[in-house]
Amino acid sequence: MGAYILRRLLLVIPTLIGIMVINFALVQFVPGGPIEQIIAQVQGQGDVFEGIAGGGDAGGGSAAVTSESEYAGARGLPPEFIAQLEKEFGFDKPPLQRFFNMLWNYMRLDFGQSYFRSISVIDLVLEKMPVSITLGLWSTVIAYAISIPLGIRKAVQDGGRFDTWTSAVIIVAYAIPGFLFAILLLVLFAGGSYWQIFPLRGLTSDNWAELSLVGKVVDYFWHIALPVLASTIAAFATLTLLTKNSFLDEIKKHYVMTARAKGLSENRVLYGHVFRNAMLIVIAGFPAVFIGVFFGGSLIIETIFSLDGLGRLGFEAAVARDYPVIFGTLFIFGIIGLVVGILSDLMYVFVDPRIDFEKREG
Amino acid sequence: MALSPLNQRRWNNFKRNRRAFWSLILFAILFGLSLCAEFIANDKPILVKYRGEFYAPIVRFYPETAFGGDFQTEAPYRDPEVQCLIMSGGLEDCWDDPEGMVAAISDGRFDQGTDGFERGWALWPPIPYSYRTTVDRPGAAPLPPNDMNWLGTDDTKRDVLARVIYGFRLSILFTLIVTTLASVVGITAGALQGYFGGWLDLIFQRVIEIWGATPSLYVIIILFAILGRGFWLLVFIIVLFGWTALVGVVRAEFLRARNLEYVRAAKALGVSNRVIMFRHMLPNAMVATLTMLPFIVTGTISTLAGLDFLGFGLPSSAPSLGELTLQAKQNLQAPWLAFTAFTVFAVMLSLLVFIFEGVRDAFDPRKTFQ
Amino acid sequence: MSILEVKDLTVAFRQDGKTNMAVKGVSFSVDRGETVALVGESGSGKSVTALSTVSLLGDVAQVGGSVSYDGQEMIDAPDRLLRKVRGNDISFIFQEPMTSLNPLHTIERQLTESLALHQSVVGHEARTRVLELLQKVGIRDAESRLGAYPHQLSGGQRQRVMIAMALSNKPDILIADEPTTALDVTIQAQILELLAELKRSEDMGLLFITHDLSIVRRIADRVCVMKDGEIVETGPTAAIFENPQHPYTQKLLSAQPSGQPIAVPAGAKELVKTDSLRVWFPIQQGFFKKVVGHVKAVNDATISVREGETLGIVGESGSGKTTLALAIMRLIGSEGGITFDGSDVRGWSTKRLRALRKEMQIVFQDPFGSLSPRMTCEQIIAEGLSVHGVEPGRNRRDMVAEVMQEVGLDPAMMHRYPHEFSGGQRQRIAIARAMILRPRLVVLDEPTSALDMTVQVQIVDLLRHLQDKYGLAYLFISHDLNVVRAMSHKMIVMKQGDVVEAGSAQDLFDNPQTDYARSLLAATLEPSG
Amino acid sequence: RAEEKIIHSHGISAFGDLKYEADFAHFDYVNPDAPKGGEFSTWTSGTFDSLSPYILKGNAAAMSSVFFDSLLTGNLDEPDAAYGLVAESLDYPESREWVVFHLRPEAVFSDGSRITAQDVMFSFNVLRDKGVPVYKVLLKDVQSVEALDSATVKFTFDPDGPLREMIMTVGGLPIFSAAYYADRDFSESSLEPPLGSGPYELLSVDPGRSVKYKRRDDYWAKDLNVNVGQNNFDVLTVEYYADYTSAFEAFKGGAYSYREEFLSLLWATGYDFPAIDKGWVKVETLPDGRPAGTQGWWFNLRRPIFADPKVRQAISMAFNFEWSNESLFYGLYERTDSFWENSDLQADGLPSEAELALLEPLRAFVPQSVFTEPAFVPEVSNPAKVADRKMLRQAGKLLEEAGWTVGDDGIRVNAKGEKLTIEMLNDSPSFERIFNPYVENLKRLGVEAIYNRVDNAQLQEREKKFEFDITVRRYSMSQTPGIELRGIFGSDAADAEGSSNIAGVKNEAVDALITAIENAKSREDLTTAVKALDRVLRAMHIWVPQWFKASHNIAYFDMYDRPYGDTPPKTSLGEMGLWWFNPDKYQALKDAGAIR
Ligand SMILES: Nc1ncnc2c1ncn2[C@@H]1O[C@H](COP(=O)(O)OP(=O)(O)OP(=O)(O)O)[C@@H](O)[C@H]1O
Ligand SMILES: Nc1ncnc2c1ncn2[C@@H]1O[C@H](COP(=O)(O)OP(=O)(O)OP(=O)(O)O)[C@@H](O)[C@H]1O
Ligand SMILES: [Mg+2]
Ligand SMILES: [Mg+2]
Repeated sequence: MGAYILRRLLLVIPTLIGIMVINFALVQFVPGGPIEQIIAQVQGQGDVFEGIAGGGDAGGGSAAVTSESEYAGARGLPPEFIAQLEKEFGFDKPPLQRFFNMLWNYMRLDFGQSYFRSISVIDLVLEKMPVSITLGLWSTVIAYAISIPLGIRKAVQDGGRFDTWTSAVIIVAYAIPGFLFAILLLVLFAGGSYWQIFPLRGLTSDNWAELSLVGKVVDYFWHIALPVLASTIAAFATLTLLTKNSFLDEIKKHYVMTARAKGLSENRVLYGHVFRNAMLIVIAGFPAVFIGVFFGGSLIIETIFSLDGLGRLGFEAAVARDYPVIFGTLFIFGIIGLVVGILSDLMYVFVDPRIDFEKREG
Repeated sequence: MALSPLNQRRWNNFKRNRRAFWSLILFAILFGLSLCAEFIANDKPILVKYRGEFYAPIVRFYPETAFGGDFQTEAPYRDPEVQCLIMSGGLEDCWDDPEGMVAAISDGRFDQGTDGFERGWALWPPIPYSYRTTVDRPGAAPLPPNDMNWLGTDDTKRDVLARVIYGFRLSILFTLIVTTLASVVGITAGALQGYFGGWLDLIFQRVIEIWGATPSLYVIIILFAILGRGFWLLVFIIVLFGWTALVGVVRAEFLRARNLEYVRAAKALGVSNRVIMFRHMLPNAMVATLTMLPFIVTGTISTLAGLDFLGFGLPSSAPSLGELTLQAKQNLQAPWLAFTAFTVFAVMLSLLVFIFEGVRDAFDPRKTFQ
Repeated sequence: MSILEVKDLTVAFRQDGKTNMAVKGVSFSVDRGETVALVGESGSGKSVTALSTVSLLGDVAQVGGSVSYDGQEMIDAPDRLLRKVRGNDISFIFQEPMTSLNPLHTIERQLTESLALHQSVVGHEARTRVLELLQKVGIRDAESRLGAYPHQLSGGQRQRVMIAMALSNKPDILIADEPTTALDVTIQAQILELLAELKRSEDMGLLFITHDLSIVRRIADRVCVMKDGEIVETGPTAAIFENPQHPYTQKLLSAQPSGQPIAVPAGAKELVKTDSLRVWFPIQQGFFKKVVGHVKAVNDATISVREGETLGIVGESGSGKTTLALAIMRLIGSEGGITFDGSDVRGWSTKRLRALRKEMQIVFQDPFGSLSPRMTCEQIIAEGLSVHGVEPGRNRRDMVAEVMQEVGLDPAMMHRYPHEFSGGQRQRIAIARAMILRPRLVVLDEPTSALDMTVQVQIVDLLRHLQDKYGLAYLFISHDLNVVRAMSHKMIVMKQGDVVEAGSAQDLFDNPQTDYARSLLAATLEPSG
Repeated sequence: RAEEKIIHSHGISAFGDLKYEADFAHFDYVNPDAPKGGEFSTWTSGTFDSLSPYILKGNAAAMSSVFFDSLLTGNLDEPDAAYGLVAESLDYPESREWVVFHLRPEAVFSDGSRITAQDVMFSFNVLRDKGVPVYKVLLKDVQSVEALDSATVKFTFDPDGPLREMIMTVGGLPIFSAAYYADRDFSESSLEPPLGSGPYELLSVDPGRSVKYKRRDDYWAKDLNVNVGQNNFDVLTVEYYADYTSAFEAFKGGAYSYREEFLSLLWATGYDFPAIDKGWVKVETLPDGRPAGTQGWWFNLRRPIFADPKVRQAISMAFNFEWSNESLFYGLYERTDSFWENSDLQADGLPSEAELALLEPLRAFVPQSVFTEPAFVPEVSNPAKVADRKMLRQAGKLLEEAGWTVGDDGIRVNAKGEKLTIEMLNDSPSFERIFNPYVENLKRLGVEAIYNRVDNAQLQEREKKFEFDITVRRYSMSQTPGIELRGIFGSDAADAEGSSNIAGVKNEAVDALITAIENAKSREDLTTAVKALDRVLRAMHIWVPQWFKASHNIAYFDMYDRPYGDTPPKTSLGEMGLWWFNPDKYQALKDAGAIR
């Protein structure tokens, strides 16, 4: 096992390099780059979120601000400036050299700065984390806390009334498109037309700093209620049914009978004995879910509730071709992802000691 | 073809799960109907009789001139002018007051003896719009449901019902193809890795990790830029990035199952690795896969919708359910859009979940029905 | 009044709309301090009856009639009552120890769990109690075995863990379903002694299900004989043995695998040979699985079998018999030489071996575990045929039906899944699966442990007949010395991984050299204990 | 050239004439007695992470330019005039090759330090070198800047540059404090409020959510004539919402008080919420007098299929604006005819004498219809049906004349057998519903039209390399057009990758007219030249004009007053500067529970 872990750890390096190579190569072929983005900005176009935020009206009619500079944009940027930008962004060097520079910097944990903001990539990610953690953590917690017991109960009462109606509920919930649901919640419970119960945006109130501890907690949950609800609604179905079906598979095995014969309560049988046998995949998936909690982003929910999280960051970076952010996050999340992959595999062994990863002849 | 007794038993088990059975039937009907979408919702008649001859516009191209019109491009059958031409056998008078003439001919008020008149007719599909037909109704789109558009129109004045019928077909076809390919590849890869372990597993897993970190959005952009947008390209890309979804799950199940006694027994019997993997282990490791499949199916539809949302999906004229959902979001004042989108999704998902539940039950040896 | 009273018990299973009555109105009772033996044909409903007593069958079965424990009705009893009774008042030893333990819990955890549950004994105290129990059931080196998972134990060891578990709460009634099938005679005697002791000290009632009539005779107060879901005869042990009334009972009592193996033809080829075969399992510790030592399951085994010859392998439980068998089959890694039919198969690739598999077959000690749960009996038995394409032109289903008949199974059950059979029936499926291929070497690991005497006789006859006809070679592992004797030409005796004695079966039985062998073989010689 | 006349003035305009005398008390459109106080809040989309709008990095918060003053400031009455703010007066020669600004001695930064010529110089340099790229373009023609003394600064311009506007350009630059930036990097974005001299200071900032500015009572220029009656609100607030719907909901709930609606859909369907019914929120449509902007589908004239103007005209006719307006825009838009729509630069009717004088020498290069027909206006289609038979028939004829005949499969081919295939590029999701019916119409015409939505970066790239058939573009047109027209319509730009001349207009007449515009000596000359150009361009059918909206659709909580009724100044509503807070109305709203 030790050898296996060592092997896995060593393989992280080529894997990471592989990820970077592929992405770097890919980016060379993507049409448009950050410079085009800047040219577009100068010409008064190119809002990356236009499509997402809604509200873009083809009619446009009169632009909100028309300034002298906007007319000037039509004259085009001087080529020397573009050359200078290229230099600044490092595009004057051949790709291979850029690639190795980047790797070298990353190895020294220098992830550089966004092209479009004076902030290091690390700080940028940290800045967006609270939102992502909030959405990720609570929706995961809720999803697990509800789905697993529910799935187990459904397995026990397979085919019964309870099973049927809960299936209906979770499937319908799953079928509601998340962003529609989010908008609906927003209009109904935060908007000005119906019940104005929840706040429209943000994680906390403006006066958060002045609140008492309890006040802070209440304020926080008050703010996240709708977005978390919206991002959780669809999450029950898969997990619940997975739990249910896995349990169905195990629940009639002999060892369950043994456990019952011991006089264990039904819950002890289900959670103490069956759970571990049935839920290999779910349990072993925990580490991955865990990073999902930290680094997951949900572009649309974030947008609707005006939350600034990793979902928007990732999208913005991808569309605006903000390569330092793209590669920096790729590298950071890549490493974490790979390590978590190892953890997840070790989890398998932890859950089921019979598992090993050695080669098997047929 | 006769079923083996085991499959018979499975089929019986499946049938006895009423919910699954009826879901399957309903799904088959819906899908079957949507396959003939052209004959259910179309802006061309199924059959036209014009001057004694029959025309089948759905399957063949006829220029308007074929019906006495003046355009050499495809006849716009929904135009009153063209309808009038067809009914009257190509009378010139049609250009003046087509609507009036059509009404007159239908009522029989029209003078049959008019020179050159020859009564023709057109047999229309129940919904006389295709997914891209713009409806001629006054007002600003989206228009609410009425007797012309049972589910209203979308924000481009296209009939929602027609779009849903075509959209259902497109989504289901797309997702069935994608899911089938992706799960075959994914299950095979997961099975191989889990079963053999060792370096095969080690290297392949890394390849998947690398692959998983590749931004599909960029690949889509690049391929679209080179090859142009299209259904099959999208299928290809989604499969390319989707197959890894099942690998982890199947691999885990195989890592476990390969240590079980019955696998050893199969080996002792001299059964080949392939058979062990797919006949002995897979059925026992399929729980997760079977559970996930309906969600992968709908997930693919959502992926498609999401791509449409970002503008990297099918061309916007294509009848996509995803686009409908987006419109619903953008047009909260038009609840029929949201309602339709939601209903279609809910029905589709429920049917799939129930069907797969039935399949799971059918394969569960311990499941018995009273 | 009896402490356990079973009246008109019926159990029905439904399949494909047909009802299949497994138990048809069984009545009996067990008193405190009394031992009732339930014997009968394999598949007659013994296990099902036992399981219904505390509603363990689940909802697959429809249970009718009445079972009362200490005056309380058990059938359709509320969960709480059942929970209190189960494990505490009524304990179980299941027939198939191999699959009855939770594969993901260490044996310590499984043992301490019931202690904690019913006696609230936890921590160090629980551990001591567990160790004590394990020692009582004869597990050597119990301390180091606490952290083992079930799959790391031998069949007999698992069975003893089951026994220890059942005894841990000093139950009022112990229902033991074939508790000693995987145990060698010495341990078996030790266990029986333990049971008797408990019976005495705790006034425990014992419902004992077994095929081993010598045990019945030794410990039972009363005997119930079951056939086809009904009790056909019941009475005090002595009376039944002396004067059986029912024809089936008579048949059962007279049946006894006997006779001699058919002599090996002269000049028979040597089929399989091992040379200092060695299998050591690493003992791993901690999360990183550091190897801290080895279980020397097979230390240095040199054996050889000729065509038409049977090699009996005996030895105490955990002595490495199964491991040796698996190693010869090349199903686990080993060191040392293995020669099959003159060629050294040690370095063979799996692909090359696969072709050889038709020639060598194995019947696993744990039949249930070795049957794919989602394949039907027919598929399982026929599988080898499709792999090796045996006897083309013959209808596969007919062949399956034929071999099922040969091992005493009703071909009508062909379409059932493995879990729908009784323990003995599953064992016969495993035998059928091996025999249908007409291999040249068959390794039989406790092939008769779950079979009643009449079937045992049938199987032994079948094996001998096939050996005679096709010149099969057998490696025959068993604790049942009667069967071993009836089958074997040669024998080896194993102890803690070593072959301590080898020779012709006759010699060994008549004149064992080591003390170990002597004590091991002694028990059989007296037909009743 | 020493004898050249030097002009000394309190302000400047493109053509020299100024509406306001040197000692004017205030601009005409303000209420000089407007009370100060209250809060004005509105919203904007997205987020922000910086307070510096002048650099490339960061998303600057809305209105973060209020921190700064400039030498000159514009007004809403004259499109191209500027009056001294920090500069008390300025001197320039008639040729406008240089300018000297005299700084007011009382002009100080908010920390009390004086605004000096060095600061102006610093600001110029730093903007050109480190500012947003557009300053590089704007300031390209400044040859030098020098501080003559601490209160006098001189700019010298390239004689070949756009001298008419240069003085106003440099006069409009924000003035930073050189001392303040001595130890700060100008080009890095931050949320630290910069040191400025403007009317407002930062009150609070909540990154990504809202920014509030507070009126400075000690603003040095608060009583200056250019500022009288302006900057009336104590607090200006901009709330940020990432999503349009949520922003609208927030307004309904009273989270901010003023909103201009840009979405026709919402304007037509959304403004019926409780606060309106109760009379708390006022909903108004006010005229917008700015040039509408030049928005349309542009043909890529470099493509051979578009060589024939008949083809272009035919494709243009297939667009049914009237139907689109009724069906998609709630009838809220008007058709664009001209490149200078909604301004007096728009040509109409037959060319005037003056225009003819300009056009006559160019007769060889322009379509003859310029002389014979009124300025081209797109035909009006039938609003009831998306495909207007009559129109399509005409368009078809044009195509036939151009040699594109319909093949057996209904698609037009030319003599060489090539299909008439055009790809229409777009990156905006909101345009899809407009494209699709248009594409269907084109198909009925026998044109194989393909609508292709690409992502923004790809669109930029393809437009940059001119790899498209038809694309959507909107240009903002100045009220005093000048050199930028070379970029949009000039021959030189037609082949320069990345230029704004995406259509690829390459016409000597156009070039000549642009030169005439640049050299116009008076507004009259300018108008004539622009009209002539408009006429020529329209006759060339280089685009399919789209639509515009000449009005402001606004809604606000009824607690503000303004100095005008229903006719706001042409160029702006001035809601943040000219309007003022009415405490009585506010109280009434508050009492009614409209505002929390
Ligand atoms: N996978 C394993 N890991 C560690 N130890 C094992 C493993 N398998 C078997 N052993 C140990 O090897 C020894 C020999 O086991 P084996 O199963 O061969 O015994 P056996 O002779 O067949 O006993 P029985 O008669 O009880 O079946 C036992 O002590 C057992 O605990
Ligand atoms: N789940 C089930 N479904 C259908 N039939 C079953 C099921 N379990 C047991 N049976 C059948 O019930 C009958 C009685 O089984 P039981 O296990 O009680 O036999 P047994 O007397 O214990 O036999 P053995 O000695 O072989 O263990 C058998 O014929 C068996 O095939
Ligand atoms: Mg049994
Ligand atoms: Mg064994």
